[in-house]
Amino acid sequence: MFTTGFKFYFGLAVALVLSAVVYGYATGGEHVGPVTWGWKGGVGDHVGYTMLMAGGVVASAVSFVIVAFRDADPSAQAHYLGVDEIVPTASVTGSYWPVVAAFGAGIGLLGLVLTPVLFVGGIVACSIAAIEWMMDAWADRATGDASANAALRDRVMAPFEIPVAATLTVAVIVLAGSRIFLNASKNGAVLWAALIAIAIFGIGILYAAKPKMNRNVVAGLVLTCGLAVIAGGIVAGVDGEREFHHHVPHGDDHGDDSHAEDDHSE
Amino acid sequence: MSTATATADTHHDHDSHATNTGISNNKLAMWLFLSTECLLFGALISTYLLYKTRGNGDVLPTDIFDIPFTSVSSFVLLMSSLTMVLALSAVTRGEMDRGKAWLLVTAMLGGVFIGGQVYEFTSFYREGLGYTTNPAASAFYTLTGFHGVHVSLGILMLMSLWVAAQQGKLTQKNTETVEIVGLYWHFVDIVWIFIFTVIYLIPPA
Amino acid sequence: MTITEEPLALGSGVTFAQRPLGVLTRPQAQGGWKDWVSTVDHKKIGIMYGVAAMFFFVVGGLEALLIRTQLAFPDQGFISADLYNQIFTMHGVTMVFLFIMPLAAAFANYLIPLQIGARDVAFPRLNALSFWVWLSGAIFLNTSWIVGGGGANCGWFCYSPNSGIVFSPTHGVDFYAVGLLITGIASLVSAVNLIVTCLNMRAPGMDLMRMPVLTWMLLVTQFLLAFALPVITVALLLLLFDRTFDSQFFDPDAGADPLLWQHLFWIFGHPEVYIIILPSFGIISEIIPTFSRKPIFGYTAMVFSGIAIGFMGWGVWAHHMFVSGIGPISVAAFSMATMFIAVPTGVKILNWLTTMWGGKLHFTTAMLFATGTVAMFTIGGLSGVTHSLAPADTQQTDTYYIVAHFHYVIFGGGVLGLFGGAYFWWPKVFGHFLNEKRGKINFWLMLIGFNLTFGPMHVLGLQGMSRRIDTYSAGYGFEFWNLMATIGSYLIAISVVVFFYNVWKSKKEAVDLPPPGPDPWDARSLEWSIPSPTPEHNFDELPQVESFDHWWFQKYDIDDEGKVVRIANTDDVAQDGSATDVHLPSPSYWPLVLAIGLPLIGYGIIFNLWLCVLGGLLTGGAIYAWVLEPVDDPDAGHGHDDHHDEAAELAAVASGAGSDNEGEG
Amino acid sequence: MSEATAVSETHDDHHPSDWDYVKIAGILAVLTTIEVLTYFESVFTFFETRWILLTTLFVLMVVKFWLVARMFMHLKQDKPILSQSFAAGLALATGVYLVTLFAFDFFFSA
Repeated sequence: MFTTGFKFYFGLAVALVLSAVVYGYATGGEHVGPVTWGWKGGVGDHVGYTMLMAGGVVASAVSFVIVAFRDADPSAQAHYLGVDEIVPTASVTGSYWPVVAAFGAGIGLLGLVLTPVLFVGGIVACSIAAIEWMMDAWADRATGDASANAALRDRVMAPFEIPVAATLTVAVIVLAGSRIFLNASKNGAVLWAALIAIAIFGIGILYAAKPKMNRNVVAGLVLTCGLAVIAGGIVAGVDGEREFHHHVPHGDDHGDDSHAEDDHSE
Repeated sequence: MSTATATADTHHDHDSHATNTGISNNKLAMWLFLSTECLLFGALISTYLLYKTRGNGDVLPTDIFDIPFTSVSSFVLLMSSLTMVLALSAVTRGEMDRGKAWLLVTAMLGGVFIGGQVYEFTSFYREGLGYTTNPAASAFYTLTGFHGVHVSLGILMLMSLWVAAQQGKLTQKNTETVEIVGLYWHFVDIVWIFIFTVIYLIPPA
Repeated sequence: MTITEEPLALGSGVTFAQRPLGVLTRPQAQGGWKDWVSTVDHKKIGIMYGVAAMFFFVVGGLEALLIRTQLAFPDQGFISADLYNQIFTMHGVTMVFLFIMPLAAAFANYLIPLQIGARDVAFPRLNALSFWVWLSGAIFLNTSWIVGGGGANCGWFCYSPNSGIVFSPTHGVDFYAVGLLITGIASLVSAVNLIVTCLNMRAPGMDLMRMPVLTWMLLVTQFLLAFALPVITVALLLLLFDRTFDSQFFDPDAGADPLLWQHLFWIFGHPEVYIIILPSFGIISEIIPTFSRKPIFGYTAMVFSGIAIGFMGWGVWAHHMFVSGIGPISVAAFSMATMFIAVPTGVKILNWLTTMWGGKLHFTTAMLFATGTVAMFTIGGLSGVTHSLAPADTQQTDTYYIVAHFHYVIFGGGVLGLFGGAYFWWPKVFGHFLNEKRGKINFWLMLIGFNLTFGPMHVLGLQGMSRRIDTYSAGYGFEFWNLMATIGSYLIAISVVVFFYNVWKSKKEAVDLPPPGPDPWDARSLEWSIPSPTPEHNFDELPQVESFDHWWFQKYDIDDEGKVVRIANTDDVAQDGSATDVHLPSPSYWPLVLAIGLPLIGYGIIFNLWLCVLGGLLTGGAIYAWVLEPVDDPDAGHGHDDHHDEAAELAAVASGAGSDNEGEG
Repeated sequence: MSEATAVSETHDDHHPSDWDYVKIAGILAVLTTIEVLTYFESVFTFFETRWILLTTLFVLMVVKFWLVARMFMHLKQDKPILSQSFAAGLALATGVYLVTLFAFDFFFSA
């Protein structure tokens, strides 16, 4: 009934709530404030108190979810499947999500120091990792059959993964490309656009002409070009756009001039 | 007894699945959809044509068109039609590797086109042509933006096909799926053929 | 794209664990609400369209009663001028987009597959999508009363610059634009779906020129929808961008031309008139031959005049704009075109009359409604011809004469026919009759009420009373006819109550009555060759069609002397609906999920763009889940592969997604 | 599977080869190049005459449109009903919008 997972999360919840209360009183909480979420009296330092308390609430919610859905409860599963004992299955595949999560956390921390963009990026990476990791963990235990589990996971996640991944891929090309064009001169932009397109087209022709080509060569080529475009985009983005000249309309061509304004801010 | 008869009937039903027109439902639906899209783009193009000189004293799109750049991106889109048809041709023959490669190339060329559009919009904005500057600007951005949205959706579909092929779920027997996405892609291209001439190349009188 | 090729194989012989905890599985409900929300059956979808349309008929009808109550007497302050604007706008929008169009869609969904001898439409899930998207758009549109600061107040045509942010500062017009965009997606998807159905899914031998007139008229309607909706889509988007993103499409101060809106609106709006009227034409073309005991007169002329109306409907839009200063050449050209379009319409009226000529007429309720439609539409058509004369139109524009005209066309020609259709096909759909006596009361009340309401408006219009005016002063001679019109409108309301009472009471009484059997009216088209109510699989055996009116010729023949002789008992030639192993497409939740995403995007555009993200995720996820889901549930244990292979419903759905993303701008 | 192969073989019979597609793309490329050249009026002075310019551009546009629709979208090989439905949309759009622009005096003010 009470699985290890539940015990862990419930313990965590109690610990967090207790420390929130202690922290609340320690930083100047009054009356019963820290115990009653500030109903009567202050809670001390709002940020710390809120974070600890929120963590506690989330952990307790998770612990109840675990009980309610009897997740990872071998006896429940055995009962459900109508077998005496669950045969432990090996994890289907290795998981990269812990790495992504750690990476995301690192980026996020860096972002705290450097720029909010990185921080948001880190948060997004962590959230994606959390969702995917959870789904993997859930699917790994869904049935006793590894391939069926993988299919189940795909059934739930593929509708979101495919479009998001496709969008991100294209967004990288679009963003990197447009940064490069904006960084270059007017004629340079034309040149860059042509070059990138020719590179893509060229790789396609090369591959189509020799489909039996060594896969590593192809992968290397694609990777190199992709990285080059992304790197170019980052460099160009950091370097900034070229200087644009505000176009001054030649007044009398366009009739009524009284509305001409210099300010085009939106 | 009745079950047996009915089963025979269902077989009959399935045999007659060769549609009345001889064209699959999906393909016919796509063509009908593309026909209706003519009316959609027609309305946007006429709106722009009507408003293209309504500058209200401000800069007009025609004042700042960057024809060399747009020529390149038009070229890119045109050639992506070639790669699309090559992808279809490869899938038809069952050469999935080659088909996948061309699908990816098509999507990437589409990406370059959209990147070019982002560049174009940004540079126009910096040069004083905002979305709300005047009717000409609103109409120009709406028209080309709409086309851009269509291209982007096309890229999404191409990428999805590529992923499906990568996972082995798209095979030679799904040729028609590739063909239908291809139809959409070519349509977006011919709309741009029209836009490139009528909007960009014809200079103001 | 049938991505999941095989059923989810579960190893180790664990067969009953196919639905592990928390896995969203394919719906399989038979009966109950789950069945209704996940169904892809064209008949259930048709019924849901009908029910929802009748709900909005009541909503729009109550709005009409408010209008008439306000105008019953001069100088009344029953409702404020501003509220009056909102009410007449929402009355028009509701009746056109949320009542007549979906009610016609109900008939189209239910009857097209049956009349052409098909098991279902070409894309069953897209069909469900159409309904749910339409419903979500309809609800969205009406939530503007609650969260939008009131309904739209610019008239159903929403002329610019009246619809601009300056003159319509509440969110009403935003809801109008987004709501109609959403219902537009629904109609477009359903139009494509039904066109493909008509072209591709006909039973063996069912040539195009053997299709019943109703199916033909519905097919023309779907073509009109498919081509007209993109135009209004653009118009609405331009309006929305003007209001939301400060673009400059309709702002005269910025050099824009508000007349553009009128052109775009009426390029859509005039075909829309035929979208409303043609289904009703088709319905009475089924009813009149049946109760005249004669085949329809001039089938070919009937079909081609319908097609001709469809084509010519595209060349007359500017007759709505004769007083807007479009110039003498345009006025003359559109005036001519408008006169010409009366020709195919006249052909139809003559054909109905000739069908009845010399027939053994049975004036059932359905027949009464059908003849009422012919008569009332003729009046409306004639007053329409008076508008084609530009000088006369200049006098009539924006007066009650116009209101009278289009209500005679839309109510007299459209709604009466649809009610007739309800009485005609009720036994087929629900397996019991609607009571004829109450039906006749319903008809006469409605006919008298209708004429009492809209007849006097001709007089009021010619006397010079303006439309869209919230009240009028005493002493202009408007009092008497306005009061008559108001009394008439309440008569119509009573007739509608009688209809609902009839529906309720007839169902209760049906228990004691003998069932109607497959062919209660001794009718002519294929839907009467199968049991009532229609079994889930429609046909036990797909009919082999050999002629127009194939079903009738199975029952009757014409002997050497040209006399009609019965050759078979209906029950002997009708199918008994006993087939059990007919393969049907599996239900799905995704159409509903997708439809919930769209209004979220709509609210997002109006209130907070973050909602768009949520709605977009829901919509996008639903589209992909839909595409990845096989047409047939592999768990459902059907023996056959389905041949509507899903290839790019991806593409077709993306069309929906296309418009939707465009909505995001 | 055998059925699929059979289908693809029949397709091969009447569909153009890859090389045909490349040739068509080549033609499209040349046409586009001519279009772009009209932009350099100072080099190709005859494009300064407006009717020559407009005629050239329109003819090239229609030819390109036609080529992509016929060859790349396979309207040439497919059933006529697809061409008809597309032509209907195209004709309708051209018709109503030309009339609209006409009503706005678009063709005379320019």
